[in-house]
Amino acid sequence: MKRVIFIAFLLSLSFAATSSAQTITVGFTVSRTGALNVDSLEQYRGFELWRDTVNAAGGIKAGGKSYMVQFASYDDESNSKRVQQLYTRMILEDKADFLFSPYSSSLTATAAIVTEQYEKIMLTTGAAEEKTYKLGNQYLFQMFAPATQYLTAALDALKARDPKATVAFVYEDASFSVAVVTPAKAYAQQLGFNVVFAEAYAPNTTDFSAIIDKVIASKATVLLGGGHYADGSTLARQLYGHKVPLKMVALLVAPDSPQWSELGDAAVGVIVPSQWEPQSTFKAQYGPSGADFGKAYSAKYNAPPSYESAGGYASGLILQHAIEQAGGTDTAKVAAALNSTDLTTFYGRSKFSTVASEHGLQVGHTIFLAQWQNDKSGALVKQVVWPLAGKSADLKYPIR
Amino acid sequence: MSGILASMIDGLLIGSVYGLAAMGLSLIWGVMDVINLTHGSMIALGMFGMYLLFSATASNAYFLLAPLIVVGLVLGIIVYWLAVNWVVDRPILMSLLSTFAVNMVVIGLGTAIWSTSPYNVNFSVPGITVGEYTFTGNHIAAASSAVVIALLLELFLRRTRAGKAIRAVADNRAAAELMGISSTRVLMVAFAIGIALAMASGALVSTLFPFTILSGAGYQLKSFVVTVLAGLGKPFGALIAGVLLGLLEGAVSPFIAVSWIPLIEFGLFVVVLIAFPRGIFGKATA
Amino acid sequence: MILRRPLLWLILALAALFVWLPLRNHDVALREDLILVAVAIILTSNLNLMIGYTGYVNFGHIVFYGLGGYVGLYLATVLNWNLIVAALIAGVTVSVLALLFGLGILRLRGAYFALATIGVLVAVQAFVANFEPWGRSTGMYVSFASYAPLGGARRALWITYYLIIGVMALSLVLSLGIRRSKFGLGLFAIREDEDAAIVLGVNATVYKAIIYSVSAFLPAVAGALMFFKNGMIDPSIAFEYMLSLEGIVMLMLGGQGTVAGSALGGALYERLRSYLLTSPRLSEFHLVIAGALLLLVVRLAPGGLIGWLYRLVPRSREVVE
Amino acid sequence: MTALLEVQGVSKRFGGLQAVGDVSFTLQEGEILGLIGPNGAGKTTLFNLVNGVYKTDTGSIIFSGKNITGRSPDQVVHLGLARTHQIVRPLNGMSVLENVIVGACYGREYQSLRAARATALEVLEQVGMASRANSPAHSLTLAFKKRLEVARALAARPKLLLLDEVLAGLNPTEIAQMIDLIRKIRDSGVSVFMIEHVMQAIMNLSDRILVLNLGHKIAEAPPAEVVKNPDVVEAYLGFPDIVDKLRGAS
Repeated sequence: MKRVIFIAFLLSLSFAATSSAQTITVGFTVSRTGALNVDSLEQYRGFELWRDTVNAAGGIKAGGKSYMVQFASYDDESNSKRVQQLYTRMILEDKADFLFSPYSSSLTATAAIVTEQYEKIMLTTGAAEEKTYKLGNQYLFQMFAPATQYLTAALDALKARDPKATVAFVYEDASFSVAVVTPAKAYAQQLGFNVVFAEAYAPNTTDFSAIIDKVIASKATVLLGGGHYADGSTLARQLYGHKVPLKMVALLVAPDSPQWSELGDAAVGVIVPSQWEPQSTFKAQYGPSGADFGKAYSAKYNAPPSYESAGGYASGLILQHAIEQAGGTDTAKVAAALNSTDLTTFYGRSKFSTVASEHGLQVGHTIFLAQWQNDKSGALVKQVVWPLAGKSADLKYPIR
Repeated sequence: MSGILASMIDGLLIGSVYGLAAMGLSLIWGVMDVINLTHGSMIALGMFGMYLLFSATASNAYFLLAPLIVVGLVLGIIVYWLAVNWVVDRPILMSLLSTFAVNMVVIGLGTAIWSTSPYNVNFSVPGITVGEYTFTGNHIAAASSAVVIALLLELFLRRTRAGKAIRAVADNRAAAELMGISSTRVLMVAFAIGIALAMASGALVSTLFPFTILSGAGYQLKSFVVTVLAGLGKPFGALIAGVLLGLLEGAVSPFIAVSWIPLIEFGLFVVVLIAFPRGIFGKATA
Repeated sequence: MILRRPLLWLILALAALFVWLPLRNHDVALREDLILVAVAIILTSNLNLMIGYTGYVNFGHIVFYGLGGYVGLYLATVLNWNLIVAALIAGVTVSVLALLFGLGILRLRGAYFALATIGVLVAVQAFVANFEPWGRSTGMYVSFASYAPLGGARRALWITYYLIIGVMALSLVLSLGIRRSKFGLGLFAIREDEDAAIVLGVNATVYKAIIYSVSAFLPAVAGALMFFKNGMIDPSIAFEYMLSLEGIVMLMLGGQGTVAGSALGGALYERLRSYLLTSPRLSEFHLVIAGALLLLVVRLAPGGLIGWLYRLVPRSREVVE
Repeated sequence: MTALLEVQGVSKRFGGLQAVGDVSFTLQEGEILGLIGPNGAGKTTLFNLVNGVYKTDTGSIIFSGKNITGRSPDQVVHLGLARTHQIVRPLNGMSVLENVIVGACYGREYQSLRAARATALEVLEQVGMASRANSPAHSLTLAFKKRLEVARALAARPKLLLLDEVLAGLNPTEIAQMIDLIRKIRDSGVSVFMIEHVMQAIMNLSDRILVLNLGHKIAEAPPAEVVKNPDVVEAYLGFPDIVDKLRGAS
């Protein structure tokens, strides 16, 4: 409730400040409740920080005008049932000029049907699954590196350290993680790994003991998989509690969150494929540097940013850049600007595919691997371990 | 140690917690013929109750069960007067709806307070390792606590005056009233115990798995299965049925994907309902 | 004619209003609101056939909607069938399945039946979540190409809207028709006292199975249309236990057993939920408000809004029934 | 006269209790057959066996030339065998008229709703309840609820009517009215098989009487012979006042 009042307060402030300038409205839903709420809120903070930064600087300047940014956003309850109603509402009643996607691939797919119909640009973040971009959409632009890349990086890193490892895939049975694991399984076999166990678990699973018993029985030494925050953190805790003898654990999404350190010893050594890490040192052609973003974010939210937050902020930057290039908010012009975008920000390179069969798919961005390690003082920190060129620490293998 | 044995021991441990959760549902259902749909939200409150108490006191989580049971009894009495007393003996739909309404309110308030993010009770008891398998101390402690609470309840029902009154009312309310037992008071006490059991089981679950305010729903469904397997109004039977259900899960899970288990469980549930409407441990005659 | 059948004309007028309102200003936001209202009315009025007419509390009614969605989406987007044909086949398939399930679980009465319906819901959901052709937990996505035969996505959504309104009108007419038929009379007799009804000659086994199956048909058709419009389906949104329970809440709110009550309850509850969800101050409390409202209705006006209206204005009963 | 109902060696056991054991009898067309016996003799169980509420363990039941053994109550009604309940079971949420319409709709003629309405009004007139047609069934007095039971059964246009203690709980005036009604029913061509504890009434009404004790038939004879039957007298020994009544009635 407090948060809502705070947002209303911010909104009224931005109204007050912008009465002379024009405004653009960006619409999106946030999963304030439900299973996706941790990940979705981090993404939302990225959006919010971008808006406040832009407005503090006097808005987006394009074609000789300034546009202050305001948001129209609702709770989607982590459920696609109302997503279409809410996106339609934002487009028609709140007159949103541009849209950001909800969090997660499946909610995004539902929203995309509405946004395409109204020919509204939607930058998708937190939606790595590729199927949605292969349905013939014209106005959808993906900020995340696609799902296929997530675990291939981990397998490459493993190949370099232990080509004889036996691999188990344990993953959430949801659009995103299935889209990640299916190509990864094939890739693992291609690299010559022995995949000894693979099982998908239902979303919302909290008791992993049966699966863990099977992992132990399979004699796997490496576990890859996971899904989102809730299930991933639980899986890691229980792997630790059952003392499963694993040399490497790479889980999707969850370990990227700053909350991961709350797991204590169970957090140590877990690897996460990441869209962005605070240690990454991209030379930003546009917008803040990574360090500045991290500082501003920590100052505002009292927590380090996750890659969802960075993705959220970067969505704003890319949109802002495209509006500036287009010299206004005309959808066709901004879409054209996005099509020709090839820009490096603190978040890395962003470039969208313009091939008709996969229009909007992210082709510029790449995946990092980050690992939770104890630093010299014993504190838990997340280190970039892959690609080797950008590493901030060596991969710890085996974990213990 | 073989995988299936380890898996069955895990099943046995978690099964006793299912059993404890189902005992509350079974007691209420058996005594007053009310299917308590607040059950899930009370389990969730047990989880958050444990979370709050543990955060505040940082003492041994399993010792905190006692104050939580007291809270559960009080809460049970409140809910009884709010939503249950006036639906006893009314059509089944009335009691379903009135308890469901309370469930919605509790979930709604819980969502407003805690959102639906997962919470953890960071308390751990050292486990026991046999070969490559480790049974976590929390599972062992939770299962033992469940069995102890179940035994205490059984003693209460068999040995104390109040317990005997509850059994008499469950057996035949009209006859019990003729014998001078105040059925309203007995129903209230039984309901309060049912809620306290739900909260206790939620508190135990919170030491094993992360939870959200919505987590109770899954355990409520499991409680239905267990209650029906055991037969109504047989709280101790519910504990045994819970353990059996856990063992079944443990025994089949090495052979099939875990995601099939709900199908087996609820398929079994429907078949048992149709074939033995009085429960497997119930009397054979209709 | 109007005087003789006021409710039938009321239903047709309602459907006409639903068609006209969004069309007037081509108001798509209103259409999106109304389509959810229409779905709520479809679910509630068909649920009423079981709860209100026959006295059997079905906690898993949503299983029909979800299964219909799956069958319909599979036919329309994987096999590329015409949407209307796919939706109708979905309805028939789910009705046949319901008949088979019904013959089993309808041997149970009261609370046992209610529990069995929950069991069926969870078991079906678990099955679908493991069913490879339907995409397991991930579900199925509608390719944009599937909207092409209907003239593109934009037109397709309008077409599904009108179809849903048609299904809504059919649901209400069906409820009304059954209410005034001999079949309906038999159901009411079962609701009041099943054993007495059997002794009076009502074949309860067959009647219950038929109504269970009939109450599955239109929700399944609506499910096929709605998930086609939605663009994707997965087990957690198709078989949402909460939505199933909300159906019962809507029915109680309006007044079980009456056609007007089921429509009123569905419409009001859905509007209330939408309002609370999009109102920044109240969105976090929508469940609390809905729950408190339900408790009040059950406690103070067990006949629902319609029952309350009948008590206030007894004459209204003759008009509405 | 031809036999309308032939019951051959029918038995029913509940757990350890032999509720009905090897009972055989015949009911002639146009007859009023009384069924008496001490409490727990198995009278209502016998009714439940005849109309199919319970499945028989052994024996056969032939009604109107058809073997109806094992048929369900609703099928039996369609053949023309209707009954009332000892403990009244009105369909409480419905009006009196609707209750009777149900009887007509699902009775022997399986009437349409429109025809059933006409039948129901006619039957309500016949049982003297026309003025209460639109009252809710739950608002009736016991006497009217009993008549409603009879009306519903009559609306089925049965060939045979099973009446289970329709006089119990009624005052003398009401009993007289009901007896009158039962006679009229028989005169209209419907055979009657009735359980009754009001001895005076059953002795007067019945053409023949069947006596059950502990689930077994101990007599089947006209009223005058039944009261002289030593087995019957012995069965009622525990109830001397009833023996007196039996004697008095003859």
